[in-house]
Amino acid sequence: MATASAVAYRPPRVARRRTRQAVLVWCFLAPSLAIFLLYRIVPLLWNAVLSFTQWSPLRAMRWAGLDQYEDMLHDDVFWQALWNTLIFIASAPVAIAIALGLALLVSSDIRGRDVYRTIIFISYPLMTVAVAIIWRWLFDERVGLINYVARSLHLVDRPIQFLDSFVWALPSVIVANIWQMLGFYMIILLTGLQNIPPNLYEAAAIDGASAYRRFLRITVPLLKPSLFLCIVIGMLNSFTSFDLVYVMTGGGPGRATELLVTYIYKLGFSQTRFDYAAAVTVVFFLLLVSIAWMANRLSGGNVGAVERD
Amino acid sequence: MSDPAETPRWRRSVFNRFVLVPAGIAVAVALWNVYVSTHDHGLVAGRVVDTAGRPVAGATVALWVLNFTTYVEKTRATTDSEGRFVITDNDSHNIRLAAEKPGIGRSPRVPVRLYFRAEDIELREPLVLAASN
Amino acid sequence: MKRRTVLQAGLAGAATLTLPRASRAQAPRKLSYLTWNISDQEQLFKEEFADFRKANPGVEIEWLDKKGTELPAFFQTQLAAGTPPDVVDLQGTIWVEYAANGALLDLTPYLKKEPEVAKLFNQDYLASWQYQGKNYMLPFYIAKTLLYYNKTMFKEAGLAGPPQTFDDLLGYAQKMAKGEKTGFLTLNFDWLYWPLFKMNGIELLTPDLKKAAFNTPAAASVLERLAKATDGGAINKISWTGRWVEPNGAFAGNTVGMLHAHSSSYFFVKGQGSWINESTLGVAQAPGYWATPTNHGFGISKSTKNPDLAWAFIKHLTSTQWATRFSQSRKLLTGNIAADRAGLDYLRKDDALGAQVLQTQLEHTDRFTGNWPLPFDAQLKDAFYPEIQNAVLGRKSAKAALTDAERAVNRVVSRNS
Amino acid sequence: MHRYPRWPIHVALTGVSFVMLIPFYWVLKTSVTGENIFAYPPSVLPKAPHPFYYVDVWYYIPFARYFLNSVVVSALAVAANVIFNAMAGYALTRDFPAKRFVLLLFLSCMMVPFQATIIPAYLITGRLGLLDSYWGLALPQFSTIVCIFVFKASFDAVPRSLIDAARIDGLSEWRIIWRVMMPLAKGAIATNVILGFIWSWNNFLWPLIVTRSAEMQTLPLGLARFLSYQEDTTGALYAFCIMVLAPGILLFLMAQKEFIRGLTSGATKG
Repeated sequence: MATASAVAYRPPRVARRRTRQAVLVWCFLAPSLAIFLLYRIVPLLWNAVLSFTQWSPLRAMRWAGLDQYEDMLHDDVFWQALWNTLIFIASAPVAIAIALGLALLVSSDIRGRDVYRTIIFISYPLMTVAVAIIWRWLFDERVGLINYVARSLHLVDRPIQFLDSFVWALPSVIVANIWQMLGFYMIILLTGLQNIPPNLYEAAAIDGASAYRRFLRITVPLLKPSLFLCIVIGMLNSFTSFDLVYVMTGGGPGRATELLVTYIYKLGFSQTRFDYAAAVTVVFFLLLVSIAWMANRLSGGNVGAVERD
Repeated sequence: MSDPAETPRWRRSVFNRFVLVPAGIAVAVALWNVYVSTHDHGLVAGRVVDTAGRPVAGATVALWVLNFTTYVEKTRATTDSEGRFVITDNDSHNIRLAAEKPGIGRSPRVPVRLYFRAEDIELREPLVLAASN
Repeated sequence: MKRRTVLQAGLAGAATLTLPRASRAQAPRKLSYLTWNISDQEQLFKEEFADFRKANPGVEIEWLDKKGTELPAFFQTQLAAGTPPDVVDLQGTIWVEYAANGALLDLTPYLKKEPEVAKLFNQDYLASWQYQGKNYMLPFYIAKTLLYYNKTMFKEAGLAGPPQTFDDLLGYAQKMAKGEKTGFLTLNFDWLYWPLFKMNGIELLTPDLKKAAFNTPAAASVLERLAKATDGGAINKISWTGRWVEPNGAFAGNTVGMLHAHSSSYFFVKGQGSWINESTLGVAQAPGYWATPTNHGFGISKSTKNPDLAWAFIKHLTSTQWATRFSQSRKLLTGNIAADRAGLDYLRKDDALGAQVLQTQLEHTDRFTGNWPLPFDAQLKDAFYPEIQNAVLGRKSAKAALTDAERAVNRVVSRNS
Repeated sequence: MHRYPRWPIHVALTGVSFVMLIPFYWVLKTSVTGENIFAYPPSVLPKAPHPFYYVDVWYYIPFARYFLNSVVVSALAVAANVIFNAMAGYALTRDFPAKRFVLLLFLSCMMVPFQATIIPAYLITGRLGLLDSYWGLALPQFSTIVCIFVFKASFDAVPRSLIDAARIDGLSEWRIIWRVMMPLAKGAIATNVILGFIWSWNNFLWPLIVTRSAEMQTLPLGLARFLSYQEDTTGALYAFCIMVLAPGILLFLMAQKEFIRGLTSGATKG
């Protein structure tokens, strides 16, 4: 602190400090911004431009106006993939609800709660490709554990072809996804819960509010930021789950588990329709942004963890 | 972990799980490698007997090694008067052995798994020649 | 600024300028060689490279191997960057698209200049790599679909030999289906199931390949029968849903009467099904001798700096000497006539049944189907198959499915012409 | 709040833990026995376990090399992550013009699906001359938005008064960051280390595209290749899964205290 007190008496010049501040701020932001510029924004613009053209690594670029977007209207697969993606995103709230329940349980001061927390979280750090392999096999028709259990409990008489059936494929993938994400949601919500000052509860308890009312009136409102974060992550899942779908079902049977990401990937690399893929990407991007915006509105306009000022 | 007050800083910065766990693993790996480097001469020794348990001299023993999904024949050795054979140049970790002697018969292909490539081993069970197979 | 240039580079697909490593890959006397998921042959390749270097001193060979499903992603990215590998191993009909869009070098001049090269190969297979009269690939290894049948189950059902017609096929399947047992199973990736339609005289496109031609009453009735058989368990559902492991695994499970697949299935099935031997597994051509080839061939990137060297290299790889070694070590056919003869002789000693399987690959090679030289084959597949799947799994009426498929297919065709 | 019985909670949590852990057990079991890949019904307890599937995996690909690559790449990514995200997170605690814009920019950056950025990303990396190199593999992961916000949140949790006091004392920004902020952001760092590691370690598509030479492959690629050969036909596949997952789990178990504290230190204080 010696140096500190030595310089302590220099009168701070507000203007200079402000510019210094601005410089500092931008210097600090620069590296991250650079990365995102290179690997997010430029590619996004690239897609945006591409979506109005006809291009492939093999063909020179040609202006195509809105053709790609028009194609999308007639493309049943696109709509199917969009629908699946929305279901996938819609499954997040379910997972979040379960996670919230777990968070409430492990936040109660019981013995060994840290162990529970760890166990429940531990599925998140796993490599998605491996998770997919594991679950693909748990769901296996002939020797999968799930069918085995179901059959020995006589829940079903014939084994279910989970990943090969149009009815079960998507739910199966979603289950695997929830299994992996549950812990992550739980931890986030847990943090939210722990940031709720306990005295609020005590006060409410004194006012004789039932546990249920306390939950509705205090917990939920104060959890909104965490919930919002969970929703955002749930949305991002609809493309971080690429590996999951890719390995478990490859989008099949038919298009039953085709998500927009897997479709974009296939369009580009197996059909060489990067131009069209770009158009789908743009639509997907706008979709996610709008969902995020709505989620933000719902969580009371403040994007919580994500923004606070 | 221990209380900062009583243990000096360097101590805490060295004796914590983030150092000790990797260190422990490193040591284990090192030891294992030492063991491997002293036991990887690629020696595969064993005996060949007939159905009656008598050693068979002059039987040919073929070594098959795994290549991804299929086994390919690598080398052959011949048994001595006690029916013993030694293969000296096995460089695989997943091998099969089959003995054969015209007139007496063949043994089935015996799968042998090693803990590392070219591990030196002595087969516990002799290869049994039988006319049938 | 940077953003701009990068965009332009990206769109023009010509970012060769500052790709140090990649551009080194293109430097003279260096060949990069991309294979399709065959890293188990590393040993053999090493020898081949060494031998090639003897003949061409100072040549450096960079060998890349990618898993099949990801190879297109890798290759296309390389194309976009203008740094594709000089020599590439491509499966099925993907090559047509690359050829049609000028990514592959036309090998016809070389073949004209050195007529003895073409003579090495099975002409039917070689011809399956022609697009608009030009030849773009040399055969690396070849296969086509055939019919495996479970002799034990055939006996139980009192069936003498393999089916000779589509009606037989469904009838036999029906006879063998009961409980866990099903009668027939086909692989469905690429166009491997197409012989089922072809043997009923159904065409996918009009001869000029400009319009869908499959929306006919005949096709509808075939679809209906397939759907009925599938629903009744005569045809195993996996036929329409499974990919590669599931169908072969099911057949290896000894509960399926017939498997319609290509030769490589044999080795997979044999590895899993302990029951398999000459007296339990039968091998035959599908009715009408129709079969869908699924081959691997060597092409040369048009952008290669050393086309002649690349040509010399693929000649080397497909030469009788090395093709023989390959055929014997990998237990497959290479399309090189002499090599395959040697390979078969070698295999007969070790695995007569396997040899029998490979033998079928060389018969009736004039009856290929499902290998149309279309630059937009992949899009066609994705437009067509899901509808067929809907029909055979009873999620749509055959007529409705065919009509939708027709619409989708025609859209693809018109988009690409 | 001690008015409720504990046993129902324990029952519920035990049940959940069981569901979470059973897949691990099943994979572990298969990796040492190869059972129940074709046999039905499966045996619940492993019979005659042996380590040979692990041996097979070890030799199937140059495991040590791939492992090293994965470690190096992840280390680069994690290091850069902590530094860059901390800086950005700190900057976002300040008020400056266009702050809102930057926040929205970051937010929308999250919404760009990577699969759609492969080609431009590749071309850019090529322009930077980083193809087929550790830096090229790690660069896209150098900064992760979620973690930036984790840092921001934990910095926000630092009482303003403390910072102002330090500033009155005339401490330079750097000293404020190192002396005041960082010590209070331990949790955020742990979080970032773990998440950064996980995301980089598990990355699959990018290494696939950007690596060319065999020496640069990472473990996920090894796994994919293995899958393409063995499909689900061998216990080795599951041995491979275990070998690939172990490091992540180990790291997590070691750092989990800080990690959970990190998130609980106010990652989502609103």
